[in-house]
Amino acid sequence: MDRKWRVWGTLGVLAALAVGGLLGFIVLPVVQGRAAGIDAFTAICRAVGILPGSPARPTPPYHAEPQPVTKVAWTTATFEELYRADRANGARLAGERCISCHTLEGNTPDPTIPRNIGQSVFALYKQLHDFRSGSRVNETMSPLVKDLDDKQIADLAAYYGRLFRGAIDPDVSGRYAGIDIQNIVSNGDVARGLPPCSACHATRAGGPIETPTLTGQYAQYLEAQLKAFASGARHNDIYHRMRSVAAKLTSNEIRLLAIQYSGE
Amino acid sequence: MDSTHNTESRRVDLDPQQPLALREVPSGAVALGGIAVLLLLIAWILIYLLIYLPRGMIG
Amino acid sequence: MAATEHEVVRSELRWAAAVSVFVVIIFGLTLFAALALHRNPPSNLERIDPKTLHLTGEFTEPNLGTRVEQNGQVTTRIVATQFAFIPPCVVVPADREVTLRLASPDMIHGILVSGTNVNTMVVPGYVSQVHTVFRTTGNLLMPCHEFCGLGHSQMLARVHVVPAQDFRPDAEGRVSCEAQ
Amino acid sequence: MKHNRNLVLAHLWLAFAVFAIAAVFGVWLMWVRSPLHAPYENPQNYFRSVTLHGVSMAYVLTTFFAMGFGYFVAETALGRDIPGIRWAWAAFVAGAIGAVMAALTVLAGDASVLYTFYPPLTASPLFYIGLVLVVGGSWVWCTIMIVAMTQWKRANPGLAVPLAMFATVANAIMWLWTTVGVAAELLFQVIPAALGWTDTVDVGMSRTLFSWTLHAIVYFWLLPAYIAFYTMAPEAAGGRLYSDTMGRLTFVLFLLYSLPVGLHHLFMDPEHSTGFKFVQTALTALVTVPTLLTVFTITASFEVAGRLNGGTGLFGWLRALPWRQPMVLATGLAFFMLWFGGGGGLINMSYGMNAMIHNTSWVTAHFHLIFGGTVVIMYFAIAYQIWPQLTGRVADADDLAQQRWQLWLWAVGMMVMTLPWHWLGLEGQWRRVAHFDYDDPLIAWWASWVDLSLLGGVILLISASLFIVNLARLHARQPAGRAGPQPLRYAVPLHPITRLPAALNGFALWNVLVLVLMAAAYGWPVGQFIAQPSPAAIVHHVDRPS
Repeated sequence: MDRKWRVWGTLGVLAALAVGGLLGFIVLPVVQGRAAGIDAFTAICRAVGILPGSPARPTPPYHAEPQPVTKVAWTTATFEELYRADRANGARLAGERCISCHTLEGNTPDPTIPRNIGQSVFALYKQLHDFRSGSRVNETMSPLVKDLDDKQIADLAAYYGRLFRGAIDPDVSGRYAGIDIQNIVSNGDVARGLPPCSACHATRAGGPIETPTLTGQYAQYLEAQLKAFASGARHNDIYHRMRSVAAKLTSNEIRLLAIQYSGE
Repeated sequence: MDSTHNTESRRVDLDPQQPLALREVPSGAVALGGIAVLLLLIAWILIYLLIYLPRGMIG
Repeated sequence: MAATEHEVVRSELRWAAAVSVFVVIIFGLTLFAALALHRNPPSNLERIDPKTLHLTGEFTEPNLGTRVEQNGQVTTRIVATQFAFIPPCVVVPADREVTLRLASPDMIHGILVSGTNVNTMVVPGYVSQVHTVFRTTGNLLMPCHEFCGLGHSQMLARVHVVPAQDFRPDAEGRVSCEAQ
Repeated sequence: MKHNRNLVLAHLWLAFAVFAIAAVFGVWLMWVRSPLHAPYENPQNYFRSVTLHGVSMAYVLTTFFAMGFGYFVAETALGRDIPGIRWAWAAFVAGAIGAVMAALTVLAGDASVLYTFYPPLTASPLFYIGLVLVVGGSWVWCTIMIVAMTQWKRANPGLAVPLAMFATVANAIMWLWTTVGVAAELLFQVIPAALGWTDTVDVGMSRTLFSWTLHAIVYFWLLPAYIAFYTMAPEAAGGRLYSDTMGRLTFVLFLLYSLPVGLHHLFMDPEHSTGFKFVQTALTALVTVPTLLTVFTITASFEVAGRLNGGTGLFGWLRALPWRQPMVLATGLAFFMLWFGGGGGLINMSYGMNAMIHNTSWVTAHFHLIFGGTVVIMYFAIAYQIWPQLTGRVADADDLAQQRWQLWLWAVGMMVMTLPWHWLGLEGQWRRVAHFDYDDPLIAWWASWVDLSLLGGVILLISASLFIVNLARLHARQPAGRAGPQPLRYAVPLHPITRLPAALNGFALWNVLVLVLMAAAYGWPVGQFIAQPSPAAIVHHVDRPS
């Protein structure tokens, strides 16, 4: 009596697979492919998953040239470069070009110049790379970095920045600038489709790699950058991330946000 | 350690041939189960026709 | 009717047969919808490197949004990135086949268009392709329905379905919300 | 139940304590996403709580309940001691440590990646190691269950393994098969990324490996409820199990067809082809059969009980059933919710129709109703049924009344919570959202429905707290002079088992067929990532600044 179970059990399983397979790999792709002008062989391969494209519709062509807003791509090679950056070489380069404005440890007293002590290495690397590639333009910074190669940019970034970014000024935790601003920072505004600032800029947010630390940055610099993003003068943010946010903020909100994060 | 098959308390002990009461089993189950499954099929088909199909092509 | 185990098993098998008819009807209607009415889960198994997505031609920022390709296919390209869709609002024609192509440079995202069957996950490493025809005109929601980080709740785009005659591509075949 | 009382109590109390805490978070979540303003409302807290609610309910409550109930069945159904009792305690301690590790990491905000923890979002390694400990502990339990059955069969050659134990071992074997997916994902992909050994992860492969586990895990949660349907409910109703043979076949069909169907969670994913998605649609259609068989077999068993109790006519037996018995009431309520929950599942599985509701509140409603409803109400009923065996306190009339109140509140709360969700899901309400813009005209009309489902959530919280009170009452001392609890008796089949094929008394054949099914259904879908890995995505850590 037991052999009966073995036979029926196996037949049941094989029948289920056969029906599913026949319909899924043969009937569906062939019938749908014919309606979409795709030959049977291509449609079946697409249904099996060894050819890209849908078995039921042709993939549309595209005619567009890449116009990237930044040349930086967070590939493993870029990561390796930053992990193996030589801080000493960075210090030497900084001595030659940067300390006149940014000072040695990157803590300039001039509020128009960003403080980059303790800034994220990834953020610094991207901005320097963008200045060099012209994705971001600044009359002081662009000529200074024009002739640096990738390794030198990595060394500079590693010198001023930190792999695990914290607050630029640890004892500054920002200044309360009103409930509405606090709400934008922690909850965003779903009506405007405005994500919370902390969704990326908090230290443990899991946001984009190149997100800079804002806490402790100069208010004047933060406000200038937000206004540049809003007007589109600055456009090296991948896929409009900051431009779309800045465009939704009112100028008063921009001013107060800069105050909240700077702690001044 | 008696485990599973003693006989006292609520359970009525079945005499060898079926008591009269059990003659119609499982007609009640077929009726109740059948209605439930039929309603399920009708519900599925209503969603299929009234919501799924009108919402258009996909994939 | 349940006098012996044999009768019991026979009644169970009769029930199993009835239930199998139930399952076959549902499976058959599902198959019919796939074969004749083009109701399939979207899958086109097309790989793309998320790390360099912004350097590609197809998903470069100026090429996003709706465009009528040279072969007449209406294609809407959207990038889903941490915490916004680019472009945040797309225009599509009603009663004409539209192909949505989505990609992500960072997280797993996902879209649905309210009131329609349009639904797909957007997985970094793959281009998601959805073919549909919008029957009703109007303003539809296109939220990100997969957790992608702390800004997930605010990640919401709009789809403007316009009647065919109001769908006027520009010289390059592009149509955007601002132009409408 | 003499020897392993504390082992079972430890498992079940850990399960239900975690359940009660997670229920509170559940209601807070619904408060936040409603138009009302909840305290401590921000995305960090919301997604931390979603993760805690999910991990507690899906991994801790279920795994420890299945293990505790499995030990209880192994001792009472087989009537002998559990082998490897020290291993069982070690597994419990390891699992408890793992659960606490995961919970603390989530509470600290280092693991806001939800209970599905899909990369590239990556949490603290402690969170994943905690989950590995829980799963590892459950593997020890699986081995003990299999060894217990094998020893019993050797001591009783030719006898049929009691159905309760046969089903428990089927559950253990299914669990071993299915945890291969999540274990592979954790050990080879996610933990190395969390530890920083790799900067990238193959997202397509990790979602596929997780889907390998994602369906059979819900049957791992569901089977203890089905064991109660088959072996406790007919006994509590005063009847017989209509067919023991079909009961065994149902559990075999679950083992066979719940494993190779995980891709129906990835219908909307771009990394799988239509062909394999359709094959798994066909196999998913087959996994509805054992549930539909169970509905008939248990209804017939209840019909036997009803007629023995004097019920006549086509439906007279329904009224004659002892609905005052918590186990009988729970089974009735469970089947009522199963109609809606199972119906939702039939929509989800139907290939293209999945596009209508994927990742909407419809899916949330589906698994709250079929797991939170049908399965968890049976967890309550099983607890009420076996607690007297564990504490020596027999439930008196007041206890039973309180228990019935709790079961009714749970069923009503579940229906009130999930019906609006089903409707809103169809209208496009998407998942895992902390704030909806209720001023948006397309979303504004959702507000009153969300409030209604919040009310359902509050009812569920009341029921959950009442459940904990009811269990505590069963720890009170038995009043002197009252008879102690009788040893628990499992349902007896309508006709004694005469000839039972080896195929329905063991799993050798079925394991081979599962291997065939998994190779056919998952061979290429997983193999394609080994043959050609998908372009890797950068890992984003949520436990430290990137």
